[in-house]
Amino acid sequence: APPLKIGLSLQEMNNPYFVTMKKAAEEAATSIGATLIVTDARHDIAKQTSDVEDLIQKKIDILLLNPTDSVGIQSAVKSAKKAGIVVVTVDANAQGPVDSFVGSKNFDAGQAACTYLANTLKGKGDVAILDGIPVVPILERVRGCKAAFTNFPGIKLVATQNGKQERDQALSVTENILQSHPRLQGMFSVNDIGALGALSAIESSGKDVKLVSVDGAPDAIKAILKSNAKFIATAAQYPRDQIRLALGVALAKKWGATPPATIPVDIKLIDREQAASFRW
Amino acid sequence: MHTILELQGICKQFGRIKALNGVDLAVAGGEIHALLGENGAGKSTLMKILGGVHRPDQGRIIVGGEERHFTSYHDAIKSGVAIIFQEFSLIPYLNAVDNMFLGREMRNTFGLLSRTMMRRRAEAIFRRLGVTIDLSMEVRRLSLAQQQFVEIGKALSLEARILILDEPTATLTPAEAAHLFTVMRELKRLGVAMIFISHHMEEIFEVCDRVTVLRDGAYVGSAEVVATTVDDLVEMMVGRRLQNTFPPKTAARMSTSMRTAMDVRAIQLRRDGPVNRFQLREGEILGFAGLVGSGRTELALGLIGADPCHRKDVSVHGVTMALHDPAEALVAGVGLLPENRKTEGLILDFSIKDNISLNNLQKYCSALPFIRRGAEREDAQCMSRDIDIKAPDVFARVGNLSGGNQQKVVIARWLNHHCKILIFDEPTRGIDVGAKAEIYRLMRRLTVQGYAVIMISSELPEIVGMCDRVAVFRQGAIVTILEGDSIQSNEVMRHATTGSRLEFV
Amino acid sequence: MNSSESHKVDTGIDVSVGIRTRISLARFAKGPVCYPLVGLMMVCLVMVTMTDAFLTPDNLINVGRQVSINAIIAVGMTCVILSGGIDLSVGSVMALSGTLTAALMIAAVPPALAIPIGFAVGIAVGLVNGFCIAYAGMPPIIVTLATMGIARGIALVATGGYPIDGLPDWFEFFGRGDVFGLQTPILIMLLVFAVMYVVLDHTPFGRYVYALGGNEEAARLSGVRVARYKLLVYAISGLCASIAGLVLTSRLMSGQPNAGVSFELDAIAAVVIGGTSISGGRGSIIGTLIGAMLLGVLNNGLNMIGVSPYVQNIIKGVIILLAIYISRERSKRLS
Amino acid sequence: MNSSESHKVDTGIDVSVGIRTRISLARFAKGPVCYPLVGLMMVCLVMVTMTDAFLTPDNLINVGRQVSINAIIAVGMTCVILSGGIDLSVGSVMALSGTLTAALMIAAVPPALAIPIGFAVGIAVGLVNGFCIAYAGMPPIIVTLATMGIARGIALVATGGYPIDGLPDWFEFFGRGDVFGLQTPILIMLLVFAVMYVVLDHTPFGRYVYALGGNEEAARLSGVRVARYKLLVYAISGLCASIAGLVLTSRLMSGQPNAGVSFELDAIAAVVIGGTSISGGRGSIIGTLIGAMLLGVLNNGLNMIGVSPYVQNIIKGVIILLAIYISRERSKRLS
Ligand SMILES: Nc1ncnc2c1ncn2[C@@H]1O[C@H](COP(=O)(O)OP(=O)(O)OP(=O)(O)O)[C@@H](O)[C@H]1O
Ligand SMILES: Nc1ncnc2c1ncn2[C@@H]1O[C@H](COP(=O)(O)OP(=O)(O)OP(=O)(O)O)[C@@H](O)[C@H]1O
Ligand SMILES: [Mg+2]
Ligand SMILES: [Mg+2]
Repeated sequence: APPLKIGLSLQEMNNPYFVTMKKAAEEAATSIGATLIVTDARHDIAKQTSDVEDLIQKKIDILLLNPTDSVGIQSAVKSAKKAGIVVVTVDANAQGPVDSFVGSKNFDAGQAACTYLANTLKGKGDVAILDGIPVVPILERVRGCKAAFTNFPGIKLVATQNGKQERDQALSVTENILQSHPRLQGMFSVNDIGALGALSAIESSGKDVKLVSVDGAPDAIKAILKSNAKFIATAAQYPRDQIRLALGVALAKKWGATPPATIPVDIKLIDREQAASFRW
Repeated sequence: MHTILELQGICKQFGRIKALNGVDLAVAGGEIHALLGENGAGKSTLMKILGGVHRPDQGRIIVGGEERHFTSYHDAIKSGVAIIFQEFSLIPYLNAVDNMFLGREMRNTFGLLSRTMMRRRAEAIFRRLGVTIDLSMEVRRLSLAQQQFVEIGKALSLEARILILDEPTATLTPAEAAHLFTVMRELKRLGVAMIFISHHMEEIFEVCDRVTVLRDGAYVGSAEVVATTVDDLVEMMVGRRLQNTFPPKTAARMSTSMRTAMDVRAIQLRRDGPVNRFQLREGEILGFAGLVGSGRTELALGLIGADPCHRKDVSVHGVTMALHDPAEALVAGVGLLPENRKTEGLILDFSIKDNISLNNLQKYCSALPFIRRGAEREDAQCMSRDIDIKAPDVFARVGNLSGGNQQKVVIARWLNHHCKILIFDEPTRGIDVGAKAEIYRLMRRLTVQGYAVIMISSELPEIVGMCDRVAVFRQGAIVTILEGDSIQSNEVMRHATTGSRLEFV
Repeated sequence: MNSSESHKVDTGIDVSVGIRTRISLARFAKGPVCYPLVGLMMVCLVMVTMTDAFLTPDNLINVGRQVSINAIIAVGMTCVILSGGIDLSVGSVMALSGTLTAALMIAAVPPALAIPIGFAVGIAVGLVNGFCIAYAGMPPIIVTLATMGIARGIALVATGGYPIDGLPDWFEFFGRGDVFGLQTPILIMLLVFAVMYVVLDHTPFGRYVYALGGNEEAARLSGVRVARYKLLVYAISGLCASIAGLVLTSRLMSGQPNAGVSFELDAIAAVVIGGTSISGGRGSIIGTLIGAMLLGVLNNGLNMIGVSPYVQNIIKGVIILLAIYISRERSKRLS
Repeated sequence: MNSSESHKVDTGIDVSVGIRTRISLARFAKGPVCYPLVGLMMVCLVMVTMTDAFLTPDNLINVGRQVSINAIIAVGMTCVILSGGIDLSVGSVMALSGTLTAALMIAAVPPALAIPIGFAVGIAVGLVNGFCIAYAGMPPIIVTLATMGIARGIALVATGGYPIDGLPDWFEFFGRGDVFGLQTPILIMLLVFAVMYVVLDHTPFGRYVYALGGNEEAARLSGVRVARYKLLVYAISGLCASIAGLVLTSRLMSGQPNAGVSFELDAIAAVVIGGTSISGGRGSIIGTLIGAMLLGVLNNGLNMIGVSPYVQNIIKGVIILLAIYISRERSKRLS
């Protein structure tokens, strides 16, 4: 039989989180002798739709899909299904006839991180949110975070600004937030890249602002481990495991199994204590 | 005859410059009215006001007995005024037909362009003008003269009652100008009133009925052409009498003993083109004469390396030079004053000073690579005084100068340089009589100082009056080189139109 | 040539046909469309040799469909660039008009109203651009950069950043449906190109667009109402962007407020690769179609071959450079 | 005026001073820098009235630091735009050269070598741009669009998409350090501006840059080595981008292969807001500084006030439009 063809459509590849996914997929594909084609949507849902269409033309057997937008990708999912391709979404789910979804709960991630932050601040103080690209996973994290804050009447959300999930943007925006809110005590960033930018700003301001985030990227873990770290926790996801699981589920489906519709990979809040032993 | 157009007390100020100061003008139907004045006298400005391009600060425009307030050229066209602007107003990438009917396209029944109809009209107009123009070629690929005819055709196609021609003959040869005059006379017969601007006195006496003279933006006077003389008009223009336009040739010094400045042993622009050769001697003015499109400009551009050249074997002051690039020509001491000052000569946004020093900035840098502004300014002031550039100061933007003064700025650039070999392509195009005489004197002065000058000109009197030797071009080839007494108008014309090629091995 | 000359003697009608064909062939070989086409063919050739999957009817339709959105936007961009301007707001306008149409449809506004309103918004942004540029004399690049932010901002504020979902199934028609076996997006694209071809080549307005880009001052001195036509040019660009927005919304079956980021660069690339001069006045709409196809084939083919996305950036850049270089060199030699 | 006239009678030296001041004041009021400055001041005024936090020394330094990267890139962009071109590759070049420097430092290459190599790479990309544009005659916008992709691709391939981390602590100096209390990035920015001011205003090269943008053909025919200076212009832009890359890498203490996306638009905005004509030939480097400041103040101030990021898009767009409109109107009235 010809080797299995696997398509992996990622929403972006400029972020260690997704690069790790790609690496994991490559390793897994090699180990089972499958060919892997990776595409990068650069957060452009139109491009991702085209990417998936191309992969369908390429006659793949399995599509591992990490949608940049759950709603917008639905028609591409339909086309893939129509072509008889096993579709498993990774990290973020998609609408449409997806065979299975392996992923973490972005809402929970935001909620866990922000609850931890609020607890660390003893339930009161000014906090800010460092937002990102307006795509559903990110919006969900923010929603989760805000939901957490509502449980703490003493916590006051004083600013929400967009760091665009990039270090440089996050750095400038955080600097500005720190200038306008000198009594800021806590901050939530929608991902680790943004958090690291924010961390630079916090550290050079010399202020005591606690920072939490989502992802669990190696650089973030390193930062959390530093003595006296301002970066106190990140709601870790498991990119490597998600891909492995997704591929496994897809193969199972291919072999005739009926996998569960959702395979949650719980997020895990990594604070300083757990950081030492954590790794993607 | 009834007055069809009247301008009363027109005033116009640009910043600190009073371009027009209470000018009156009256033109009758079927009259060709000449407008005379030095460069910068305000002729073009007056016409632009009449065409709605500029709004007058004061004064009234009366067309056909009715006062008009034009806010754009569009308005002017609607009331029967058409202008051939001094600055070309053609779209370079469109063809002649599209240009002629721009803004007034003919449509077919579906409301789409009717190319055939427009083409036929255009053909008819050009036939009337007696010129052949490739109608499907982008106008930028046409020669300047052809472009000028497209302009003329465009204005004629408007069928205006009042036609303004702002220096239409500047880029035409005498024969072509004669064609134009025929057409003008015919229009006159049809009752069209024309205002004709030219710096060529003889043209005014050839076609015009009346003449109005401006000086420094002010009305000087009007006269019947038959009742006046060139000298009178010149006196009205410049406020004094001018004597002998052309300085005496240094004919006595013409001899083979003079050193060769540039020896063009062979120049062949295209593989299948003719091979030309000629020598340029120190202290002489070598004329390049010929009809429009006879390839003089092309040769000059090829010579200095501005255009690619198939074969070139040139030595300058005895040293063989490749001249791949105008910059190399500059180093070798060869400079070109281009034919079209606006698109090839000047940086319109630059000041006079910056344009003059453009290719000579190293001169103002000592050990440090910084421009010494003071020296630069002094030189510019000196130059502009020398050739009498009319402008408030050397910091004035060149784009705002009158056509003639712009030309002087380009000349000044080369006079300010060390180049001892200068190629002047139509140097007096659009220059007033007074300034022309100055430029001639200047060129002569240069030759006395040992400069070698090539003058490309379509004006026969100028060729005859100025040149020590004349190379006559026909279809890209030098057919003969005239010298001494054989330099005469009819001789030049004969070679330009029928001469056989000089064959070089 | 001989045959047409011999015809000359015989009849009058045949001659003109003969000459016309000859002229149009010559014009084509010298014309701006020839070189982009050569580039496109070369890229296709490379793709064909590299992967079997490229040259299948299915995949070619696939490419056509993928190209359609960028191509439709590029039609408006061609118009703007020909007139000597530029429009950076197209991507945002596409998103704004797409989400608006989707939102109206969800709000049970009849499609016969919702879709035109989407177009109207595109035209409106175009008119704002055009007004600032033509009447207030502001530079196109900065005006459209500003409206790019404004349109995007409005789309995001209106939707809260979330996509608008729940469109009726029939709405798929514009993005994935077909008419007599021809894909609707391809059909829409061809229609837009055809209309603009006629407009640019056979109407006075088309001449004015070229004239504006060739020499605006001269156009004014010829009595062309420069400002009015400039305004129109940007309105057309806005309209094209909103048509693309309709196709995209249908293709994604949702209104995406953050779609179309940096689409302006793709559209500009298509126009310039298609041989249109970036400073205006010269170019053709057919060239733009070819340019858009070239980009589409590149994207598709590189995916097909399975080139790493990082390396795709490099290869795409190099191929674009080569394509432009070849067309430059050859056209230089001719002139 | 009176005083200088009376001086005229007395001494020769004073006169010239008097006249010179008068001229330079008048030139300033008419000059291209005046209106951007008015715009900047108005924006500052709005920010001051809206939030107390804006006008604190700390925050002003903060703004200066944030502006520095865009401003440094914009210096090169000014040069390119003045010469009649455009450079879209700056953001990618910044990322490439920043990651390269970081990678070299991590690989224990001495900084005295690593930093110049980073600059060299920036210059190299600039030279490639310049070569394609000046010698191969390709259009700037498409060449630099292509190299934008290529440079980004190289940075991503080389790093595998991961940021490069672990720079020595002293490396913070370029992005966050200070010299006698003055922030290094601000200092570097001012230095780059000062050098470019002198180059543009006081050297033959500067004059050529303006001449290229004003009328390239005239410059060429009068013997200016057009191609050579064009090449240089893009090399300068590449160098500026790589200087910005150094500052950014230091500010983030890591080499980011994906930094600088769409920075070219910010840089172009700064240049054009600063009064430089997008078609070249007219403008000034000081204007660019003001333009960059205006954008920086906008970003900072809107953050300070706490405007929602979505709404910021809209407000920023509107303010840019207003700023350009006002400067246009006023300069029209004067001329
Ligand atoms: N747009 C403008 N801005 C400023 N000054 C101008 C402008 N147009 C013309 N001028 C000035 O007005 C004066 C008259 O110029 P005009 O072009 O009318 O001269 P002219 O008589 O046509 O000269 P020529 O014979 O050289 O064409 C000149 O001093 C010129 O510098
Ligand atoms: N009727 C024409 N149609 C097309 N091209 C022409 C025509 N006449 C001339 N040319 C082109 O112009 C070239 C020569 O023009 P060039 O400008 O060098 O001549 P010139 O003697 O300087 O005349 P001008 O007075 O127009 O400057 C010809 O070789 C040809 O390519
Ligand atoms: Mg004039
Ligand atoms: Mg000539």
